Amino acid sequence: MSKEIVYPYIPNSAPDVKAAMLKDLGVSSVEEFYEDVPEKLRLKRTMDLPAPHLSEHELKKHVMGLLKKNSDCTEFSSFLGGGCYQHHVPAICDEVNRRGEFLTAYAGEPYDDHGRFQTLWEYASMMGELLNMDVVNIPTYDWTQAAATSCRMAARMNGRNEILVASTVGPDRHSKILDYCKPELRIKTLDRDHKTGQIDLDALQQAISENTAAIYFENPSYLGIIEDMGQEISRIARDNGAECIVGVDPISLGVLTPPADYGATIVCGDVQTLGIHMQYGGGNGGIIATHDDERYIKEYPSRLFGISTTDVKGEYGFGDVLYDRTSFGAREEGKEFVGTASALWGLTAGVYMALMGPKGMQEIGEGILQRVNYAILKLSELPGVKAPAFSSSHFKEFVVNFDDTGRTVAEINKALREKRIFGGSDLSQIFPELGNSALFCVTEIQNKEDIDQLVNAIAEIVK
Amino acid sequence: MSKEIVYPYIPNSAPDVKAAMLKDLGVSSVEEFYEDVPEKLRLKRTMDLPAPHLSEHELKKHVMGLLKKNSDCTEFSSFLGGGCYQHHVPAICDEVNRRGEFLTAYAGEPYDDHGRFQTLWEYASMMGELLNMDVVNIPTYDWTQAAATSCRMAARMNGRNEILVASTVGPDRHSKILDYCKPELRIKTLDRDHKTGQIDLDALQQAISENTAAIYFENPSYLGIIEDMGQEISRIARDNGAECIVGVDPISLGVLTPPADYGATIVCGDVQTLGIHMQYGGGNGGIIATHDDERYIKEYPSRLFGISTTDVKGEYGFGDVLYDRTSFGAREEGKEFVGTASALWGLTAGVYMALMGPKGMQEIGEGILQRVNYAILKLSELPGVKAPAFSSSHFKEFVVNFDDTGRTVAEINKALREKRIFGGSDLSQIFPELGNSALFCVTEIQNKEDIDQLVNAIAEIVK
Amino acid sequence: MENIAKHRVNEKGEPNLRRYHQARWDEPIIFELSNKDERGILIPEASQELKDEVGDVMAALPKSMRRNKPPALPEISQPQVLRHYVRLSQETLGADFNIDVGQGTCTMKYSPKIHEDLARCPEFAALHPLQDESTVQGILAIMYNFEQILKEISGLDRFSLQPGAGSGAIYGSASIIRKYHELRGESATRDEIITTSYSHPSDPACAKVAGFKIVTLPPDKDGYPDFEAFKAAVSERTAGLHMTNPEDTGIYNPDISDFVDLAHKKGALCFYDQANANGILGITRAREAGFDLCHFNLHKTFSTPHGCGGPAVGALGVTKELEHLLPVPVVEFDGEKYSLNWDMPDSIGKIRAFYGVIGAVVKAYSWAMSLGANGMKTAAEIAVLNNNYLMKKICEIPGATAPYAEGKWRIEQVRYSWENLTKETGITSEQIGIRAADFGVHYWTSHHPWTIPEPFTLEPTESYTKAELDEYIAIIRNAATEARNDPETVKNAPHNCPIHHVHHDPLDDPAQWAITWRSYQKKMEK
Amino acid sequence: MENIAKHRVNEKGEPNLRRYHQARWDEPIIFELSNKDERGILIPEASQELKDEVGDVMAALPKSMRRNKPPALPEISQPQVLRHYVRLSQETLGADFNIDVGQGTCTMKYSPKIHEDLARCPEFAALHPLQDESTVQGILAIMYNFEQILKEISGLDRFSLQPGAGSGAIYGSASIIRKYHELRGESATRDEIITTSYSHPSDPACAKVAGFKIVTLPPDKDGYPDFEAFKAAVSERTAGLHMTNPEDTGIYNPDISDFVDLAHKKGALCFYDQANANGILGITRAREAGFDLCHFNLHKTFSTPHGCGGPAVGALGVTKELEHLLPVPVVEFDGEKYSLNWDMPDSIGKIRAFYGVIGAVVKAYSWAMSLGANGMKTAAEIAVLNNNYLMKKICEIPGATAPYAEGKWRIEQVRYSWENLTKETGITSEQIGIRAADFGVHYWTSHHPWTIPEPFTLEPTESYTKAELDEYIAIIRNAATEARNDPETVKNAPHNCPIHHVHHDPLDDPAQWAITWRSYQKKMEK
Ligand SMILES: Cc1ncc(COP(=O)(O)O)c(C=O)c1O
Ligand SMILES: Cc1ncc(COP(=O)(O)O)c(C=O)c1O
Repeated sequence: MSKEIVYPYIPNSAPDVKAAMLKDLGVSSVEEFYEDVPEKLRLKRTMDLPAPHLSEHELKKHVMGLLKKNSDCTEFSSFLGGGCYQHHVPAICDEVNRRGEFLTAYAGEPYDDHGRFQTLWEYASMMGELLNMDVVNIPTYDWTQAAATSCRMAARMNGRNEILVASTVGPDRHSKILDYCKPELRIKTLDRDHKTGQIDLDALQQAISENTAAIYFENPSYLGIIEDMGQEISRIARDNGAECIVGVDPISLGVLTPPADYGATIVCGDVQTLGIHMQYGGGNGGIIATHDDERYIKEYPSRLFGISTTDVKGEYGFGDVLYDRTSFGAREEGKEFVGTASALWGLTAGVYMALMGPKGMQEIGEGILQRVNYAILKLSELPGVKAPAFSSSHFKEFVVNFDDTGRTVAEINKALREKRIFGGSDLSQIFPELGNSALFCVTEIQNKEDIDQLVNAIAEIVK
Repeated sequence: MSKEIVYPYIPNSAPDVKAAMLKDLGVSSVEEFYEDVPEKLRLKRTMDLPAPHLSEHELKKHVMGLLKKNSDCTEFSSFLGGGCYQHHVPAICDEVNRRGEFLTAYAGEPYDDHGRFQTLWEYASMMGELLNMDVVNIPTYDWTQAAATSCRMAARMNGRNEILVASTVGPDRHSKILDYCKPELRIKTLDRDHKTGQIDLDALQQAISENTAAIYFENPSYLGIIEDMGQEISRIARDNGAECIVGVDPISLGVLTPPADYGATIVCGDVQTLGIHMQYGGGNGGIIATHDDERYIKEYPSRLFGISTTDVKGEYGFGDVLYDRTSFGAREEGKEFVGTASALWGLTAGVYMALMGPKGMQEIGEGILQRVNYAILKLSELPGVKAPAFSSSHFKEFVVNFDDTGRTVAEINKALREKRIFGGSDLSQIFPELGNSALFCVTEIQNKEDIDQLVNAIAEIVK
Repeated sequence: MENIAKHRVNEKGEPNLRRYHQARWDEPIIFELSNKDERGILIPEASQELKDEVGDVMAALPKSMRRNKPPALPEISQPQVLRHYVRLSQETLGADFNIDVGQGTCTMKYSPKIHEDLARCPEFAALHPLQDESTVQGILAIMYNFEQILKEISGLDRFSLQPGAGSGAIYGSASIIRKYHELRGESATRDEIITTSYSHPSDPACAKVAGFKIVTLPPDKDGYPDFEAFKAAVSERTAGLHMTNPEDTGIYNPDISDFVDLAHKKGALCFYDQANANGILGITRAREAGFDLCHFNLHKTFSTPHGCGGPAVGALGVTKELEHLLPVPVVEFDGEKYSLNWDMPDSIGKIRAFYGVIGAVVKAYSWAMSLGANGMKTAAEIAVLNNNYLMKKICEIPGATAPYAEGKWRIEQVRYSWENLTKETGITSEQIGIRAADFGVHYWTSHHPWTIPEPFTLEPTESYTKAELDEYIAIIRNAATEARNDPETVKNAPHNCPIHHVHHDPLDDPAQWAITWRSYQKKMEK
Repeated sequence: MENIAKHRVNEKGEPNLRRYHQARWDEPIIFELSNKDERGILIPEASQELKDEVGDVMAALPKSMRRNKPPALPEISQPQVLRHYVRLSQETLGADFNIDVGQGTCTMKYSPKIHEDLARCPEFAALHPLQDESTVQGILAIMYNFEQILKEISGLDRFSLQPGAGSGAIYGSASIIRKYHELRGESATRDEIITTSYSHPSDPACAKVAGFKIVTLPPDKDGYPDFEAFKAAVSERTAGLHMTNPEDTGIYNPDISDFVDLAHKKGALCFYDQANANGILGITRAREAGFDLCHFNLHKTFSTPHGCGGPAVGALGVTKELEHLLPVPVVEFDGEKYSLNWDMPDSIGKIRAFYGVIGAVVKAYSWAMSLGANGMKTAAEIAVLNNNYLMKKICEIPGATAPYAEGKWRIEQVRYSWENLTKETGITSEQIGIRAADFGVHYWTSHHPWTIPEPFTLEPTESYTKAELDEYIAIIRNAATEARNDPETVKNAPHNCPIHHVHHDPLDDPAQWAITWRSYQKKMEK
């Protein structure tokens, strides 16, 4: 590699043009441009980095070689959920989100990036239909961010300093809320009913006070439980002047009541289930939604796009609503902060919703309910296996307790892996009170054979 | 499936719109549109076809399930060539050829499809540089078609009726030429020199006559041999009033002399090596090239695009050159026939050549020569293995004879497969005179380790 | 704020035309982007050790074969190569983008993206055709299964997927017909193939290449191939009959089997050009009409994308009697293993390299498997519904007609005529078409020669909504209206395309034509 | 035929402007495409047997939780969904398409397509984050290896790849700073973070979210953060210093380590916002300047595409001293196996779900591995060369200046000013930018507040050719010339974009704003 390399991604590393440009600037070497960097701050050696794979072929071989060391969920039959879900991703979702126009756009104007504005506005519009709410943000990072921001939005609105959080909130969300709300808000965990796994309404009544900025719960919860007392919970919140924040998996909303209908005032959630690959947990985008009420809208940190007219009759234009409320507009005087977020996944979720339509959403919801009920039914027939651990209705996920099998979840999952199955995720660390339990997830991509295979494999392992 | 299905690809299968359209036409059922189809010609039952996989997920599962039964050349180390080659395909080649604009365009006008005309014209232009020729067609199906058409072009030009074909021409090409030229031309095979594998010039001198429309040979030949007497061969052809047709693998032309430079008057070949995946042999596109001489140009059956001006100064426009010579223009009075061909692969080869540039083509050629020589060297050290079987220089491919190992190629290849290697293709059926031989192929994607692994594996097998 | 949507339709409830402009990038020729020493991609170098072992391989080449001047390809960095091509892509109007009903006979239906994913995965794309059969059981299964589907759709007995497109299949049929008669010792006397004036140009052209004389039947007054003319033409010299039904007019010929029967009586074989079978899937088949051979374009009826003009497959089917003549190899299944059968001594040989464009087979198979028998029939029926809807509306435009067979329904396409409009305004069909491009759609006239004056050919397929058909109609109606009220706008079209009116003279003038950049440079120097 | 290429440049040898028009599709809102009962995709049905076993699951749902009205999503067939989105894509100006030097501070460099292929293969895309570590050794290795690369580039000791973008990392740094002081019992007294007026808005904003008071240093007369002001501001109340270097002006602050040293002296931690480190790779590092924390935006320096605004990664690095505070989990390697370490009791907890946007890590790792140490340094150097070339040429345009530090070279970007042009012509920077869009490029002014009057910010990166830079300059020069000679053309821009001047009032008016279609429908009804 002694000969000078002209890098394919660096056109002006070609010697002649580089020399010509230097000459044009009256400079003898690029070194001169760095004259302001003091000697003591210089790195006086070549960075100590692995030798590069200069050719595309070798690079691909190297990276694919590493990736092939993974076993993925197309090779294994997976029952993992817990905040990241394997649903079918329609080919068109990928077709659209890999188009260079979208993939490599960023922060253009409503003119040159009209398509970006329209697709993201349409995303928000379709999400609004799923949620039955009029205002939806351009997605923030993920549900953890959306939940934490929802709490702070509530507190900003009512000036209170306490959030009541259901005990069945996802652990990542819980952790994020704790950190993110810390300077201003106390987080209290609400007890749950031991049998149903749902929020204990008495405990809620006792915990709520005039300090309560908001109640936050998820429906279906992290444990797959459908909370059916939403109406009551939101009434209690309302009666006490608190906001009712509900986190939701939008793929459930073809069959489940949207939180707004049972009184949620702020809704958060994640778009990953809507046409986005799991990507080792990198496919998230955080939904925040409210009604069209200025008090709420003013508190969003995210960008909100609005529709408008143009100088030409019949032409749609778009732009930012209340841009000045953002940190882009007002630095630290803005609401929290905004920056690069998860636009591409929002756009993709839009494509997904447009493909699915009302019927698709209903059918996928119903199909998941059927499969989950079937999985529960079959697992519950196994000796020593308690499925589900809670008596409520479930959507997509459910807890299975293995206490009476004499096997730990870790052991069972290891044995399942030998059969090319990823069993449910181990809850024993994050919900120790559930004992030796695992969270199983079933989606529309599992058919009867897949579930039977799981059940038979577990039967064999625990027998 | 008793409920009526609305197919995602068939919008007007939605019942209301279908009914409205039927009503608009005053028709009660689609059946009526078929009133001209006589009863006796009707299929009076439902077609007996497999139950469909209506959902995209199930379809994907079904087809991927079948495809996963294959073992492909990313899993196995492959030394197969013989007309289809595993080269590195730059990511951009796929990026461009899967863009919906190109992928789903067809036969638009030079206005709405300006980009298609320009890219294909640019393809021809770059191929012209590789070949050192001024006229290149919009690719026909593949090299077999290009070779057969080249023969008929020659015969139309000089009105003669015999083609002399080298004995080392690819078997598919040979078969195609036989069938395609049959009504008008006799095909005679030229002897080769037993030691070098190259055309025997004496035999050629003897075979050629005033009936000879053309000589056709390939360089490098199907057996990887570099014919180095091109100048003499073309002189003999010229002296006898015959055309000199040479088939060429364009990826060799960074280092090898283009046929035009040693007197070829018609050049044919295949674009597959230039950025197109193997696809089980489906990635071909047939090159035909000549000098800018009206006598030749009039004989092309393919479309030829030309550059032109437009009503706006400085604007490039494109269109068909001598359209009326084609069957589109003149039915059976046109030259052979034209239709859907291999445009997408031509376009892709254009992207490839643009990426490679002169240096890329030189380096890939040199790198292949190095690897081939190395593979020959190492294999030749194995007892009983004769590599190469011919004494000429080789590009990318070479014949290995295993007569003295006591093993058949089939046996050796079977043993190699167990080590996840695809050995050279068995020549014993198509070139029985070569005995128990195989055609090995080495490209830029093999490194020393891959070749060593092959050599060691064979060493073990034949020992 | 005003309601924007209310501007979508005019007072008559017709859609307002789109304010369309195609991307215009005014992109240079790729050679103009070249800068010395730039690289688009780097090549994997052989290791030093390997290089040391082999020495100077360039010097070792025979001198005559050492290229002495590097090819004058452009030198361009990767981002710029990409940018050039993606810009040019936006200047190309793929079917994904437009209401592509204007390329009649081409069956521009939707090509599902999932199929593209399937055909591009390494499990297929990285297969070498000479791999041992044991390692390609999956792809052989797909080829075999798809053949079974085509057999049921056509009623014929065996298919080759090898031909590289419809024309390749037509050529193959002619070659099989030739071989058939040859094996019967009749090749010397049977040297004619009869076809019709509305058949695709490849029907006569390919038959001619195979060595046959061509007899072309004119249309009768209703647009059908003239049966009387056929009776007069058919004889012991007739080797084959190449017919399409419906032809480009979209009119179904109810007497098709009479042609076939008579041809058979004279000892000829009958080939059914079913390049486009989109209107009759599950309705009527080659078998019932008595044909000996037929072909399907997978890039039409079976939805594989057209790729700017290929790659493609013309699947060629034959009856049992002709099976032994098909190109080699064919796929066999013994109930356990799939294999390639090369042992066919009577075969015409190869039509194309290896086994054909199998990527298109993967897509076509996926299409068939996503619809099944009912879905395919629905596709046909809706294609026909759409076509008749379009015909009604187009014929309501003053100046447009659908010649022949008045009052009859058409199958999947119609060849229309602007004869009246041209007489009235002087505006031609081609001009109307170029004006249509200003609104983002394609438009095709007809192959040559034009039997119908000022023709245009529309084929809506099943893939478009009623609203899209209405929009297309509005575009055509607008152009016809302009032909009367504002002919200059039509004559000076296109206005909203990447480029303007192209000068045609340089393309047919040997002194000016330039088929490559190098040629252009030379001619500009002069 | 005339030589077409000769029209490429004008008499002065400057490139003629492109005859550009962006695709304009005038596309309806997706709800307008809805037709009753159309389907975009079908859902895999559970088998009958399964359904029979479970019965009516809908009826079994708690009544309150059974959705009683289906969501009013549009009903659209698949080809139409695709067509809508691909059309809208053409109305979006991605970096693949344009000379994207006008989005200064965003580092719009080339995102190699090979990386996209790698991150989209199932071997990565189909990984679930809760898979057992033994089944994800490959991706953990990439995360670990990439962390090692970042450590060497920055000189810091440990990185988290979890933050969802630069702002997430800045927030994370503030949270770590908070926790650091908390563990030392100083959280009550250390409640200020100092930053500079040219830092990114997220620097103060995120620190504020973490509970800090913000102190913003003004620029001194040369545009550097004012060291005297810093001396006055820094105290025992100072928890942290958030600085960028170079700031958006592109001027390298040679006294950076003086700021750091003084902050350290007062017990504060120093965070280096290296969102964009593109000009200094291999030249100077956070370590040598003494920083305790820093972050890199993988969607800038490391080439991962911007995706219309994410997903992204802000890789957050710290010194050994702060390692224990990083978000959980971090990746460990014991020489044999890679694992996730959750056992970090002092951790600030989660910043984002799971481990971050690992797809971006795959791409960034690939970028680093395709260049190596020399290549990355070359990228930096050429980015800086391009920037200074651009600066020279832009400053030659009458009316344009590069305020501050005259005569000094800049690093990777420059904030320019049209103050003079605006005074002379009344045309503003924003108007110039919209006019630039008429030639197919982006243009960005600055974050708010505008410290430099009528600002614009250009950052050419290493990805563009000299010819492209010249074209961009010509576009800007043209707009400035028009501002003088033909101001109406500038004021009425855009002319060649998908839409025309957008009315801004409805966007800030509660009675009119409509953030969703349903809201718009309701407001239109009124
Ligand atoms: C009826 C008919 N036959 C044959 C063909 C030729 O098919 P291809 O273009 O695939 O060669 C076509 C295609 O236009 C056609 O419509
Ligand atoms: C210096 C600097 N810091 C922080 C950020 C914020 O990064 P992000 O948009 O990824 O949140 C940016 C991005 O514009 C930046 O340029």
